[in-house]
Amino acid sequence: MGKEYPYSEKVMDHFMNPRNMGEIEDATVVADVGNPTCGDLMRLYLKIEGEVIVDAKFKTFGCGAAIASSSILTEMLKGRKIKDALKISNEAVAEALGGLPKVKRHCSIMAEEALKKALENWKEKEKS
Amino acid sequence: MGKEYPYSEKVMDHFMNPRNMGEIEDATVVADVGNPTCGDLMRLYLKIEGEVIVDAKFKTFGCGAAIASSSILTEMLKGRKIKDALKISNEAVAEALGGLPKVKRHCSIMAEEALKKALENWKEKEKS
Amino acid sequence: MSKMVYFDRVATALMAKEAVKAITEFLQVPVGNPSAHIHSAGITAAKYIDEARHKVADLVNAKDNEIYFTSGATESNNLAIKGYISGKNEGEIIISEIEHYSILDQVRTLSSLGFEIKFLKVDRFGMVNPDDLGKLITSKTVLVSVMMANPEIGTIQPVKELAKVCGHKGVVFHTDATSAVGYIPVDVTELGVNMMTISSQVLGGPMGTGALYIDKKTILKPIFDGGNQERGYRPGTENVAGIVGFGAACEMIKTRLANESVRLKELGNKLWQGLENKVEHIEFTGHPKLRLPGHVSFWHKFIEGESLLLHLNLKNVMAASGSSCSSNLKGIDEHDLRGSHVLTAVGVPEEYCTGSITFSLDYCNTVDEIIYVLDILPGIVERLEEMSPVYADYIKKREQNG
Amino acid sequence: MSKMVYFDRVATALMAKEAVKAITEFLQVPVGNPSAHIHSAGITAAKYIDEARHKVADLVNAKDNEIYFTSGATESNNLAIKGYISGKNEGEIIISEIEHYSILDQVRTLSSLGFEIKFLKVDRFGMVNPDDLGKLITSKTVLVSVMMANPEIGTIQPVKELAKVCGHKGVVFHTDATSAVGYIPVDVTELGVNMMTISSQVLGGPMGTGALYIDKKTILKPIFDGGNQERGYRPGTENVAGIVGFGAACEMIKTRLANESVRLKELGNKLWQGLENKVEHIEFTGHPKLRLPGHVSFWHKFIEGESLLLHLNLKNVMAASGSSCSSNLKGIDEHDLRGSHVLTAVGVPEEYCTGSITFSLDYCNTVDEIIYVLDILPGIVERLEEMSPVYADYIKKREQNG
Ligand SMILES: Cc1ncc(COP(=O)(O)O)c(C=O)c1O
Ligand SMILES: Cc1ncc(COP(=O)(O)O)c(C=O)c1O
Repeated sequence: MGKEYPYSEKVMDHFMNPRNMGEIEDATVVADVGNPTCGDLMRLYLKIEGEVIVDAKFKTFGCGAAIASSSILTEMLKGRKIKDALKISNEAVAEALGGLPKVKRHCSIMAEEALKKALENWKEKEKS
Repeated sequence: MGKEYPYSEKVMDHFMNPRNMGEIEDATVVADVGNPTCGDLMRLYLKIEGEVIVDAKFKTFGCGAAIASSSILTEMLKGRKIKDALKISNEAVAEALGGLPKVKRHCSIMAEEALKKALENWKEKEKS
Repeated sequence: MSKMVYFDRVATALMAKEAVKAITEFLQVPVGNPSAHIHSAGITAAKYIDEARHKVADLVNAKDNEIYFTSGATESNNLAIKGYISGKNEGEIIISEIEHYSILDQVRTLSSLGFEIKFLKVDRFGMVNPDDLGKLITSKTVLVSVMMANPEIGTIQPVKELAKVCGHKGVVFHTDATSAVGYIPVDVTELGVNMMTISSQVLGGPMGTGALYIDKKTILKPIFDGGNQERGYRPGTENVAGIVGFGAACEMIKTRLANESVRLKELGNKLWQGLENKVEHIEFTGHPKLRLPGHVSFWHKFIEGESLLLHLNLKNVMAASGSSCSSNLKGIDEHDLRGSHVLTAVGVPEEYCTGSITFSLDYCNTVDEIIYVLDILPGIVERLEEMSPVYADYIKKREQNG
Repeated sequence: MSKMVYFDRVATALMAKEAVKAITEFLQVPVGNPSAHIHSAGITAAKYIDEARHKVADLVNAKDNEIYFTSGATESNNLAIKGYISGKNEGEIIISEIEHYSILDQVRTLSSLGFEIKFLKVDRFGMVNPDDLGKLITSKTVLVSVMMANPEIGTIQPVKELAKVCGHKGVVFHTDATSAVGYIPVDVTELGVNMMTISSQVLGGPMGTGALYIDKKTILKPIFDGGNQERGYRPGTENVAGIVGFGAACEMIKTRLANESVRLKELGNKLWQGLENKVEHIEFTGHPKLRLPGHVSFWHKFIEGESLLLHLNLKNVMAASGSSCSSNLKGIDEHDLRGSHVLTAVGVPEEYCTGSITFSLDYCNTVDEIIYVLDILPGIVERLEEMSPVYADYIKKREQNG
């Protein structure tokens, strides 16, 4: 094992052991977001019941920070009310990871965007 | 003793053990030449009998190369006929020393100039 | 593997033990400033530099007085271009489109100062064409710079032919041989280049030292103002310890180069074939034959490069995404993350341009290490494929299409 | 003395054993390129740099991110001036008349590019006057650079006052502290300078590495184009081993500085007094009090400097003619032999300006060495006086005048 890592312990942990990786077969909504700067692509699956996110999963093509941001986002989302979930910012994602390198901040932004997009999709769906 | 020297062995030898250093009390001619670039000053004493330089001495204020050039010049001059002495060039002085650093070539030039000046002074003197 | 498997020579080779020994011994010698020409301590330092200069010159068949020490390849490249252009106000400069940033960013600046910049295209293997160069050169061309080997994709350019084209047209030719010297035989006289950048760290010397070969016809101006070091081309007290290590590494490489390039080529081929057989969905980059020995580079269609590298590192394998700039985690903002212009130039789709992997082997590497990497890689790839939405889509599509 | 007596610290101190140890140990660690942020071998190298940066910053009371590593004082001086001037087309630059060539030659070039250069005069002790600086600064002044201590004559400038004058007028102030940091306490925050050049080799670190302190208000452009190293201010792979040694030397000096500067001052005074008592016809240069501790410089009215130094070297004493440039035996022609503008500035007659002697002591030097030098020097002087036509004239004149 190498001794030094490019990311914080928390990021490395989420990268090595991503939580909630995979698909939700009967997801309420799915959202894809991507950031061309880095060739990242994140797909977020949410299962929503009433006002609550009961399950969240992801698939991500991306760097270590992107995978870790995806992983921790799903952890933050599970069991959370929609209105609380809407308050989750990219800063909160980065903070929950114990910080990200400046150049990797777009990964936490991508996580926030995935969440926002999924919830918008859900609103649209609810309306229709 | 230090192990490495800035000049060739020959230069160092003439610098450490300058030959013919001093004044000739009853010199036939004396010539002073100096090179302002380096703050050098060379004083050459010649004792001439007939057509022959029977003695040569010097005093020099100057760098290692200047002192060595002065020393070897006097060696080259002693016992030499005037007409042969006139052929001594700065290149010959430098060569006799086993070479000088490029930036120190003016020291051998100074030696040649001292010789030329001394012999001119002598000619003047002979004429009058 | 408990021992580190180091496959990142193009960024920096692990230091050769000969270089370590030379520096360690040198550090025990009390020396002064090499410009202190008057006292023994200074003269001793200068002698160390002279000896190292001879060793560097010897490796590339240059004369000692054609080798100028610098602080590394970046400075050599800057000295070559800025130093040659200095005093000129206009003209055309031709470089290949896959140069290192230390060339590329210079010509960008020069372009804003009134120079015209022309780019020599590469084919899908990253290879330039000497005929193309011939067509690009005009009477206004002042300088051509094409690297000898590309660190990211391994392709070796036809430098001799390029130099010949320039020679015929009377244009000065510089080559950045950072990733070539020490890897392959390089003979400046035979190649006919006017200037050549040499790096210490790629050939087993210390980081932060390098040299520029400059032939006697080519006159530069220094970048720094100051003292007379390096015959006035590079003022500033020399990095003596670094230069000593650089020289020792050159001396070592010189004796081993012939055997090593064969051995590295075999190792590289084994790695290449193993990847081809064991890992699906990868695309090799660079020229399949005319490439650095022991250099294997590729990208994976469904996996991002950094995450692959991180997993390799967890298993003690150190490799690189082609250019260390694209993995610049310490940048100030995202602008410091640059996709690879090299990959773009050889036609890799934009989204993979931060994602290529370069394995570059060294005289320290063994066949066991190749076997180890080929052993662990499929598992890592599988894990990341499973995580990849792009891969999921691909599988779905494949299933739909039957 | 069979041991070398080394009195040439201003050119390069003998390496501190702490620096040798740090480098030697570092060379045993397998590291990659510090820009390889992805793998452990690269990250390890980067950590070594970070640690060294902290030690350098700590010595001068800067923040870590205000320290930028370079290849030495020449580069730092060039980065400070070229980097700050870059993009500007005109304005006034003020420097003292006794700056090192790496400052002096830059402003000569800038003068030909349309900048106006003003020289701050020194008095006969080599001291500038802050009031004079206040009078020289106009609304067009863009940059002031005055060295902290002069290596040739030892005088320490009132940098804090100079910085204050610049601060009031809103002009950026750089100081070349090459010969000061490690010799005397230097605190950038207290001094209020905007940029400061720091050299490794003068404080016991390896040659060929240095740093530029840049405060957060001052924005530069890099001299080199290339990668993102040193936050973009200094592209190019770092001289990691050199930086490690530089850091170790700073750490060592920091703990010893207070005691050492007292000890060196005493040794210096002893040497000064000894010379005064034992050697006739010498003139000391520089300020008698406000000078580097352990620094004694002088010229002899009837003896040329180099020949004195050669004799000292034969007795194993290494000292310098103030500037190593003036003893540049490897120059291409006589133009590379430059008389000292520093000595001229303090009023030494032209013909002695290649002839001054600088003894600069170090933490390695002992009182025995002082005694030894004072022992041998009168004999050497006598020998050279005997050889000197100027001395002969002087004696003759003295005799004539009774
Ligand atoms: C081809 C090439 N040229 C130049 C450089 C710059 O080298 P350095 O960072 O040692 O200055 C590199 C470094 O990666 C390189 O790969
Ligand atoms: C005051 C001063 N500044 C700058 C320099 C240049 O230092 P370096 O040769 O290490 O680049 C020197 C070297 O003698 C110096 O004395």
